[in-house]
Amino acid sequence: MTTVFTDPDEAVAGIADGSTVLIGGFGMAGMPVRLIDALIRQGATDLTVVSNNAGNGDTGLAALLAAGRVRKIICSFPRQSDSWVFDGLYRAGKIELELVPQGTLAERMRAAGAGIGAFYCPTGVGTPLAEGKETRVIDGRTYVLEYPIKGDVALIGAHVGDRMGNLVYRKTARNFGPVMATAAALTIAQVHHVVETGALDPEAVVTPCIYVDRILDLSAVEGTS
Amino acid sequence: MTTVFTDPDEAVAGIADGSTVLIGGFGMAGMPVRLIDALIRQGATDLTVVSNNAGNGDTGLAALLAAGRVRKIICSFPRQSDSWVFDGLYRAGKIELELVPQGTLAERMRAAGAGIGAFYCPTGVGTPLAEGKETRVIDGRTYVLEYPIKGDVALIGAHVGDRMGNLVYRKTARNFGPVMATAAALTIAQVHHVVETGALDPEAVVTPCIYVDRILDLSAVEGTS
Amino acid sequence: MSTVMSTVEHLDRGPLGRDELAALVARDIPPGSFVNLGIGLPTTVADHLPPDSGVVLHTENGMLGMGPAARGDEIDPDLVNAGKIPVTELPGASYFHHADSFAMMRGGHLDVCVLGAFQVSERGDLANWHTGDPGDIPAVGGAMDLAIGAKQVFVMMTLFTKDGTPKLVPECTYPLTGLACVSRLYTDLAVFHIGPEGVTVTETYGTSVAELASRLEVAVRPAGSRDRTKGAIVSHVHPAADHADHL
Amino acid sequence: MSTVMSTVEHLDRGPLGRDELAALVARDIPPGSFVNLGIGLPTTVADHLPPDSGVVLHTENGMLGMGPAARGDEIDPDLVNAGKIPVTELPGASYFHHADSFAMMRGGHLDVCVLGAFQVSERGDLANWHTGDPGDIPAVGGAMDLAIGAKQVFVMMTLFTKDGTPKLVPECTYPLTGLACVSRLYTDLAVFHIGPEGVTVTETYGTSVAELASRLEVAVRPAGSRDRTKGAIVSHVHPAADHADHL
Repeated sequence: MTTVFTDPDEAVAGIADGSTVLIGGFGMAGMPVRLIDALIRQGATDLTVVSNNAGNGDTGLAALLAAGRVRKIICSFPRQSDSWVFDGLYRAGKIELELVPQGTLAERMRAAGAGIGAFYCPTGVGTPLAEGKETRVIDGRTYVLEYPIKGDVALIGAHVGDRMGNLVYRKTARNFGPVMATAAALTIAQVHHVVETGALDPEAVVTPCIYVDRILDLSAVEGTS
Repeated sequence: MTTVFTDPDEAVAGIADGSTVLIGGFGMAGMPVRLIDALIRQGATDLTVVSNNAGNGDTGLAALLAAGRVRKIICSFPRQSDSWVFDGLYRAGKIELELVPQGTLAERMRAAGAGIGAFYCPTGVGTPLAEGKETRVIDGRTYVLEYPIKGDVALIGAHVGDRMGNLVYRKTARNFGPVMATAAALTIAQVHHVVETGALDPEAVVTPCIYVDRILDLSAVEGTS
Repeated sequence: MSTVMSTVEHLDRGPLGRDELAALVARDIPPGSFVNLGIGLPTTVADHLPPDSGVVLHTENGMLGMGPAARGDEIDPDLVNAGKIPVTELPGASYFHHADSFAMMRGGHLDVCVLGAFQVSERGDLANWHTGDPGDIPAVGGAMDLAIGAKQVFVMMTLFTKDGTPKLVPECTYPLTGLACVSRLYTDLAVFHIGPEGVTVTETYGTSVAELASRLEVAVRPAGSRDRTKGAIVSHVHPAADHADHL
Repeated sequence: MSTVMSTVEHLDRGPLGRDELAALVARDIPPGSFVNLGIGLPTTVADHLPPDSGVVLHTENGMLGMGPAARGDEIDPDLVNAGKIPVTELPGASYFHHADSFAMMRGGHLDVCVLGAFQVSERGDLANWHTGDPGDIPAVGGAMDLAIGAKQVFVMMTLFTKDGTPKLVPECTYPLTGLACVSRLYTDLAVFHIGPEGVTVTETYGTSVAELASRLEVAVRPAGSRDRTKGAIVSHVHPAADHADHL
């Protein structure tokens, strides 16, 4: 059952040190900024973060990194013009990086959510990112064996949720949210507002409520514009 | 690019003997009856059909079977009270059956559409349906290696399409349609009606137009109620 | 959070009827669970879930939030359950395609599924899809996916066949659906919990644990009894406690 | 349906400018194609697609039917392309999540993707994600997925580095993005087709095939020439013919 929160700190309560945290968003689109800020206050450390990028500027994920809470990041694109926080930590040897092609990153989380033990993926064959990985030729094509990435927690940003926990997204802010929601033991979504159960079109629900444990209703959070 | 047809026979033109044909529907919900009827008239034979069931009553898929066009059927549930056509052919040794658990059937088609070479699946481990299949223990759990099912053609039923080929479905008639659309070289969808491009909500499109080659507009087909 | 329970022997009454059995299963489904009810007898469990239970029903043909069977004008050929019976939609429902639906099942997101069975073994192996009779056309549907996918698999069946052969067995003789997947077995005569410590009886109806033990080839123990092999108290967690928050 | 073409040498002009290069790529994208344009130079190809081309643009962060860059009031932080630049939505657009978007790419559904490159090898190996410099932070994004996923991979780049080193090479020295994936190479000086028969030049700009051959370590042949190794006519299918109906 999904619980709706209006206090970001309550929404992230209980995240343990050493957790693997999946963080949605592609650049700033779909980034669960309020949840990340609350996670910083909450204090969990020694985290493994899975996210497409490695933080922008000095806020959100970058602030989590700057606070020294992240032991390892699994991502596809850590090198952005404003990723100076990650850059500094990486060059100082203070953070571990696992670089994964973007589609493989998404598919490995999908596999975790879908109960798939491993899958043969054509991406990256013959490249440094496949080095040391098991390969197999199937029907004349070479594939790399890839394993699921499961989260202890997922922090995602969605557009609207209902009281049961169903979610819809908006435009390209959808990105990793629906996949991460399936791949984590505990999924926490921030939404712009929460509607009554029955107000979302059942045909258009993107993340069914079964995948959502907690919702932070931004419209009810103090200080949210 | 998607072509809209108003003649069922034109919509199925060119399907070759020996094709693997994915046929949507779960029972009658989402069953592309008009396309199957046209396929019978079209005459392609020696087909491998992939569908959840093995035909009901004497129409649709059952009629295709009765016409002797199907060499092999890959399905999860061929034994229904009104599956007498399949029943007779099977007992007479006139049709080959590959029985696949329903979720594995869907996932194997998804793999074909998603470029996955094979995947380790926990379903069926230790049962007769996994006999002879490769297994692997991953993190203490046993999985069976499953391969993609790719279609030459998919025949599916959707609710509404637009001129570009985007599709939406209705309630549980969605079932296998979206997955099959991704898994076939040629996807043909029958829809209740076709709307102008731009009339479908981009957030609610279930099958993006890239997966749809031909649409049969039932509202324009003579003799359709 | 585990509570040691004692077995309750209902000796002053007969075996459970089908409706009573369904009510018993419904009682043990924790509020707010996501549940898949198999075709046939398990479907009737829905009729016994309290309206405020918050239980959300999944049907493998692509829906969460399934309502009761459709009647009259409610019947819509596009809205059916896994048994192809017309059903209804409840507020908060959602639809998804087959690959997503079975990803949900296989991925372990359903709290409970309730299935019928031909046989269940003492290790929780399930046989419910095929009699193995060469004259029978095999058909599996979603049975194997449900068996391995749900967090808990409850089975409903009569404990004996009409000719008195036990269906709770040391080893299934029918073709298997899944290995070590059944956690609870609800029968007309008794409720069994199946786990690493073996088979324990939590309730009997019109019979006693001792009588059951004499009629079965499987070693069954009352709940709360000492496991002689391992020297541990056999304990049972109340269903609701299984459903604690993740953290 | 293959047509043997002859190489066109444009000797009466200089090399192509960036805009001319983008226009050339746009010309070769068959009408109605589904296309992904990589970050940077490839993005500019969109400006040269005729309005009636029916080309549908994909962006890997979850959209088909992407329109031009957003300006002024059109800017919406929820609607960006793979380069995180605000874009617009065209009629007939659709949104999907990342796993679905990359399934579309990996599954071979895109007709063409256009990418930039550090190097391309004579077998069509692509290097475009990492200089290999130990001081560089590696970042791959969707480059590897695009390289192996699209039916045809077109690369746009200058043919030589600023210091005159060829970027079309016998063997890439930069870390690879994908093996044998590039089918066409569009450069300021020439257009190359890469296939099992080797590298052929279809057009040159401000240079000749002979001059290119002398500056490259890769064996390049004019189109329509006889392959001495195999004795076969090297032929090129016109792009539009690649796009025939499936049946």
